[in-house]
Amino acid sequence: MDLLTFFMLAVPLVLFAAVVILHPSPVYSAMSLVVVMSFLALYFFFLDAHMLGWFQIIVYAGSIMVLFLFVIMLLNLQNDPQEHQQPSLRTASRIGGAVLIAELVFLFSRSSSSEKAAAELPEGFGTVVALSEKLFTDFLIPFEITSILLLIAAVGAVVLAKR
Amino acid sequence: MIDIAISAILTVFILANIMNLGGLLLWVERKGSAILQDRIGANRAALLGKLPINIGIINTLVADPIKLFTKEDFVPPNADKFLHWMAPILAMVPALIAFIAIPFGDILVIGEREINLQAANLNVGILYILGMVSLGVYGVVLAGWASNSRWALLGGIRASAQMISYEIALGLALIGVVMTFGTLDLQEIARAQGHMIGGVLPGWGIFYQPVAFFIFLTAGIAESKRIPFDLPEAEAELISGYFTEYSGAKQATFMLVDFLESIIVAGLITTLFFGGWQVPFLMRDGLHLPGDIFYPLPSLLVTLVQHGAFVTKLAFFCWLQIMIRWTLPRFRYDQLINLGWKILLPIALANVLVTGLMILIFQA
Amino acid sequence: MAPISYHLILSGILFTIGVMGVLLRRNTIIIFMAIELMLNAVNLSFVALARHLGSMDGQLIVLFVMAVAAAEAAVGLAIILMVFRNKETINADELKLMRW
Amino acid sequence: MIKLPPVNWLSLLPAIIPAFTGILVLCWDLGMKNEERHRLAWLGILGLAITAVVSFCLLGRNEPAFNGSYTLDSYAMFFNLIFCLAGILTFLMSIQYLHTSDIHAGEYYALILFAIVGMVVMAAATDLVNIFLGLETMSIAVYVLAGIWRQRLQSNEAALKYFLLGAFASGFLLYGIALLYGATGSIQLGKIAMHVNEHGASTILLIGVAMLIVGFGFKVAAAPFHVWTPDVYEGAPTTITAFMAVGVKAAAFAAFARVFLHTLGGIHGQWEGILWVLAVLTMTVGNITALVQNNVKRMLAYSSIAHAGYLLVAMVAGKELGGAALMYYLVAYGLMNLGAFGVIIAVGRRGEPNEEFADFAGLGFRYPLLALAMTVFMLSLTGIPPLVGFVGKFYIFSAAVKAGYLWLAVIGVLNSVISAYYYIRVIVSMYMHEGDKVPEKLSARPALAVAILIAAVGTIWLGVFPSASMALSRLSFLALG
Repeated sequence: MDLLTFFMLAVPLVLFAAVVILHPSPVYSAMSLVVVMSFLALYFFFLDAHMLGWFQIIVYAGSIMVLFLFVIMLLNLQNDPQEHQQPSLRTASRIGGAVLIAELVFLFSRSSSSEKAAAELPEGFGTVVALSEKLFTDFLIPFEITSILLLIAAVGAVVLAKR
Repeated sequence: MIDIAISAILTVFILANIMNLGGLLLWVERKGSAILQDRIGANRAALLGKLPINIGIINTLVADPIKLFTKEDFVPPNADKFLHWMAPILAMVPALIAFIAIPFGDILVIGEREINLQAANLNVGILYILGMVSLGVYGVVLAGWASNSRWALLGGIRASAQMISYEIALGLALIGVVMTFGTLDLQEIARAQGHMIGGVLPGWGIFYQPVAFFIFLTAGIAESKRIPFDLPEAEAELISGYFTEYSGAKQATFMLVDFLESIIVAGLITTLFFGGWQVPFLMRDGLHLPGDIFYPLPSLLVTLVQHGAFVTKLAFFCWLQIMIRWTLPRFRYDQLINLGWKILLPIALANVLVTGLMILIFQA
Repeated sequence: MAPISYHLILSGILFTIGVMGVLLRRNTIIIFMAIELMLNAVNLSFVALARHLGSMDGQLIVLFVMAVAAAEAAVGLAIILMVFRNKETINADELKLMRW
Repeated sequence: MIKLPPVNWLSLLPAIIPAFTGILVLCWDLGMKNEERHRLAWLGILGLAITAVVSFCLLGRNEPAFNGSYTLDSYAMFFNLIFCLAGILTFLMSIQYLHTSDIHAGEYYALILFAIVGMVVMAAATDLVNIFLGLETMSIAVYVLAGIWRQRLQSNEAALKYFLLGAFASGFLLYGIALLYGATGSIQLGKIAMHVNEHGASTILLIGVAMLIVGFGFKVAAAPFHVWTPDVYEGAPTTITAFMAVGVKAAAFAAFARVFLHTLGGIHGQWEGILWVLAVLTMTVGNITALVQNNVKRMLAYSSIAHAGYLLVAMVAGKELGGAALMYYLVAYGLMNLGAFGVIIAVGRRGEPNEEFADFAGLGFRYPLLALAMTVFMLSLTGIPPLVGFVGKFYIFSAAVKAGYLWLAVIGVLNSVISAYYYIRVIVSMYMHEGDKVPEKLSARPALAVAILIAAVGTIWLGVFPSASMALSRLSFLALG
């Protein structure tokens, strides 16, 4: 990924991420998050993770966020009222955020001075075949645990949400 | 450079044809339903007012869009203007660009150059189309929310629940197909269906995955929100659901999206289950009939015949969906959700399991 | 080529935005969305690191994170629905039956 | 066609049995009447008992499986025994509790079993992905369990708070994993340990370690990440509170200790300071806030925070002694805490949870045995010899002293003294106060009595004869190798 592409993707990512947490309307927040996730999918394509890019669109943008939107509409949430929160906490968390960002930038840029070049990519990096081969050999255990996890999610969601 | 140009030409070709087909389907729906129900159907719009012959096709094709596009574009008060305007576009774009992954022919040879008749040669075509289908929900849901009308909101809620539910069955049906052919590339899947089973039966997907076909057809119709699954727009209950508050060109867009979605479903069924552009016995170099009879044919002719076969199959499945629409009554909402979760999902899961077992048995 | 530290900084910024969202907002659905944003930021680092190290492990982890996120979304939204049914609100400030 | 790697079924057995039992429970639950549901608990107990036996038989083995991403070792098996103990006692108490509350869901039992699967995976995982997935499997099941009493508003609120903060914490944990992966190029604990021992700690690695501490700190309820604990413990159904306080905490510590004491042991000096501060904060905050509580369940929530602090002391002490003390204390803590929650359940009735201190007034006169059991648990939690709590604390603090953390041990002992006030307050109100809140007739079922009995006998037995279990925990910790 060259620098131009990086910034063309990074700037909208940050902007829309900011909209997610700042917009008073939950629907707009959700839609900005969809945009963030779609841009991330593009980002993944440029980082040679083609399969993941598509999964990002199908799973995150296409399913999880639709679920969010569904619940927002089901509860018919309107714009948040003026946030009547202690101003001290707001200021504190803003300052905290700024400090954290600055710190991260500083630390990472310092450690990048001695950075190694990116490794050579093996044949078929990020393709379906490579991904599935790893999935069913080295990652067999996590794969099986995921099945239990999804079973729990299905059972749990039904138990909690049924009338 | 030339490759990009060719892709661009193919894309324009497809999009133009699909839009036309969408319009054509509108006429088929109006006139075809009339034939089906033993009535005359659309006959008011006559060319130049009073031409003796009523050329229904031209009239409807021209008159309906003109009518829709010249109507007032009304945005309800207190609606969210931005999203109200965005929703039709968000619905339209994924539906339109989903087509570019569907192959409509084998390789066209012009001079030295071999052109793959598929606008975008994606090696994960199935994932691409699934992605686009899942993004298509947003247009509908936002239309329902942005209109500031409870009918529209109910339609939007119904649409999101319905589309999420049926996407699962749809995806699982596709997994059976992918397991059979071992690839996510739609062109490869179409090519893999070129052989003959026992010399007589075409090796189409439906003979390998009959269960997946029925699940896919059902879930596909549900995804395109057409009768009997048109709960999101059920006019008897919700006026017209998520686009109740739309008029003019925006409403026309939503209607077009409906047709586009059924064309995608038809195209996918053709490609995955009915050999795509394959014609039985027709290979790239000519006709191979059983008993080692061989008629060589020019490559261009073969390609044209194959493309014709694709269009014919596509048209058939479009027509089938319209037939279904005018034959079956609408489901109730709980029936719809039960069908999706309690019937289609277990069957689709069982199908994946059985497919896996069969693969293991036949490879051993 | 954008160096790996650029990707990590971007991921850090997105993560921080997510954390701030959790701390600032009172609407639990938006808090939950901010958490999803955090997970996405982490996914970005994983993919960038996988590219940088030339090992697929990072991509596989992202796959599992997506599965986890889907499971969390299902359960979390069910919890939010349940709370809304019983209390008619999902504002975190109004959930104060228990206090320390 | 992908060729599957050889599967080491033996190493998976402790995870497969509860998972399979859970699925059986789900299937059996279909079409079962409400009053028959207690049979599911017995099925679950059977499954967990088999798991415990299998784990016990596998003690002493040490074989990596699945390319080193999952390990069958004594450390994991020892923790499996704790999880099974927590699960079995929870099931025994649930039979009574579900009867007096309005929870009619067979999924309740299945979810507990699935949560135990997650815990087993966490304890045996030698790969950051497996740790993360085990943690999520456990957490998601427990989020649901916390809210499973749907009619009770507190339970709803507890589920929501636990879910939001838990998901928030797993975000941090995941970020830590990402940075560790970036710094060392691997997600396998063995390879990370090798990298750390060779190259020391880079900046990115340290940020990752800090993030991991935040993530695990949330799960073990260490201050300042403990704010969710009292609300969630108070709001959740009491059985689930007991399960969370013991099982979830033990599982989180299992992964926490494996990553920090073993994998990151090479850079012990870099993180011990943070954990030192966390330990002191956690003990102090937990104990001081517990002083002012009027609700026994909530008091126990704060006490569990305080105990997380003692466990962190063991983490800081590290090495063989600290690790063994940590594992031993988890057993001790599990027994006495489960027993205490069992007594709370016994005192409660339908519609009257009876969780205030005042509700315990006069218990000593009406139900001497129950009060005696509660006295044993409270004294053990305080750390009075010869009960198991005393032995556990003794091992922890002596490990801290031997590792050179004298001040930490002193602060710990001082905290224990503070904690005596609110534990003894329970005993005082049971024996010294007259009260009429204790119902004339408790409807305790035999299963609950068995659970309390097991916990009480364990508390006394392990306190009087600690050497065998201590040796076992030491051997198990050494198996980390």
